[in-house]
Amino acid sequence: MHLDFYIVKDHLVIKLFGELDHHNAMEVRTKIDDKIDREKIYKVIIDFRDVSFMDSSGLGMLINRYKKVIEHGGELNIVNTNERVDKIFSVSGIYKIIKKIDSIESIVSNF
Amino acid sequence: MHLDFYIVKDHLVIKLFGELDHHNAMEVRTKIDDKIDREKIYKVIIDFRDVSFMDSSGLGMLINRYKKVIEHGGELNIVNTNERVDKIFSVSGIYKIIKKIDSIESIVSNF
Amino acid sequence: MQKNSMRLEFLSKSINEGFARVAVASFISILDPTIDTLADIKTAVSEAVTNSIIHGYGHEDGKVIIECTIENSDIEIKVMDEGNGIKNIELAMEPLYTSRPDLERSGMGFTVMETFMDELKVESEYEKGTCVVMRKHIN
Amino acid sequence: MQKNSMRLEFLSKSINEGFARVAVASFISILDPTIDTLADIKTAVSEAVTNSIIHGYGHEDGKVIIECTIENSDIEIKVMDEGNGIKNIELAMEPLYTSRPDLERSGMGFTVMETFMDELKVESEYEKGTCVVMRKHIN
Ligand SMILES: Nc1ncnc2c1ncn2[C@@H]1O[C@H](COP(=O)(O)OP(=O)(O)O)[C@@H](O)[C@H]1O
Ligand SMILES: Nc1ncnc2c1ncn2[C@@H]1O[C@H](COP(=O)(O)OP(=O)(O)O)[C@@H](O)[C@H]1O
Repeated sequence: MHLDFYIVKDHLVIKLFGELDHHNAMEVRTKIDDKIDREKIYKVIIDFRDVSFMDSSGLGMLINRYKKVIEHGGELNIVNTNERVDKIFSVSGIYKIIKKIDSIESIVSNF
Repeated sequence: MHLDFYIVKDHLVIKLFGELDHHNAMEVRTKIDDKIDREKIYKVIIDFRDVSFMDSSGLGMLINRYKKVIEHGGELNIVNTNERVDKIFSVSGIYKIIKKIDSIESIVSNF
Repeated sequence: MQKNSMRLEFLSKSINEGFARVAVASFISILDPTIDTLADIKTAVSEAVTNSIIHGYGHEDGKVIIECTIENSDIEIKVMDEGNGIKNIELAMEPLYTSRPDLERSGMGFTVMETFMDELKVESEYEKGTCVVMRKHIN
Repeated sequence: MQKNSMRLEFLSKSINEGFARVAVASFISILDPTIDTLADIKTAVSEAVTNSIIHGYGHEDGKVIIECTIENSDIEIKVMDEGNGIKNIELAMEPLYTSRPDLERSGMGFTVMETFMDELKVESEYEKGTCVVMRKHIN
């Protein structure tokens, strides 16, 4: 699975491309953790615009990234989820702990 | 399989949409023959622009339409074949009997 | 649509998860489901297949089997493995329960299958294998 | 790519021809073939599957079986039926030979398989069934 990383203000934005299933989640996990550890940025936004498929493996990946950044006093937000991704997130109740933001700009302009 | 029919000068133009395999060729055969019999136009152009897949069932369908119109003193031309369709036509040697024209306009302006 | 059916067997490699989804989606697309229904079914199949690969076989190589039957507007999908099986099915089906948090599993697989399909039935025998039967009606 | 394999069984209905192509294409796309190679393989599979449906079983219902194995960059695809079988394989493989001109067959199926794949082997026993083995190397 392809990932794009970029930094907006003090946030690390991670854009995912493709199908987020168990096979890909394992790879995504490693890539994200490597990046976070290297950059030492614990405020993270994950952009789902180009995620064309997601199952519960994506949830597991996300919850564990959330735990990781929280341990460092950071935060995890998600953005641009489509209807399909929203459906899984809603079923799981993940929105109780992870915030969906309206846009990347919105969080940045809060500063 | 979806087909569009329209008449340009004294030619019946038939545009095919989708995958021309054995399953669809059976349906296409009936639809074309019905139309030819009803319109009594035996100069036919088949437009392959929107054929996304074709196997040798398409050849069989085409050869038999050729035979049908020839019996009535007509002609069969094909147009807008893509690389894939061309590959099958070339292997089969069908271009020895059925002519590929450059464009629908080209044949019409010959009058 | 008269009755139609297919059976698919493949090795329990995670790379085959995408293939399994596409194969089932292509088979049931004969019924002309909406994009949303198709996506629901793909997701449920993905959950069941992933479970067979991770929980059924783990590091061992095994075979995952999918049987799919269409009759009128009803779809039945069975996902089977001859792997570890489930000791306590009731516990396994509880939302958020997972035996493999170390693999970052969320424990939401069965809940997703239940939510996205009309019917879910899980049969399993410990150390013999698991069979997940899912049904969905297409409008 | 380590070894990977799948086996697909489906009813000999013409509506399944498209499904069979998509399933094989999805499985081998793991090897990341070019669009053209993928199309060659889809076409060859379509020919073999169509033959099993029309010539193998005709109006009877039967099962078509596809086995697909990937090893390194080599693909092997077997298409099998337990139908009528072929009396004279040499004759059957001749370009333009068809036993069913009444069905508007062109007699070019085996020629297409041979042209589009690297290797084609046909095994058949009269009244027992047919097995077509095709191989292709992916660059
Ligand atoms: N095919 C299977 N073979 C063995 N155990 C399984 C199988 N499917 C599910 N399980 C068990 O049921 C539990 C719950 O499954 P599920 O709800 O899909 O969540 P997850 O996959 O995230 O663990 C799994 O953690 C596992 O212990
Ligand atoms: N699976 C099969 N079972 C029985 N006969 C077959 C099978 N495949 C091919 N044949 C025989 O071989 C002939 C040539 O096949 P092919 O080259 O594909 O042309 P076509 O399908 O157009 O007839 C067929 O007409 C048929 O008699």
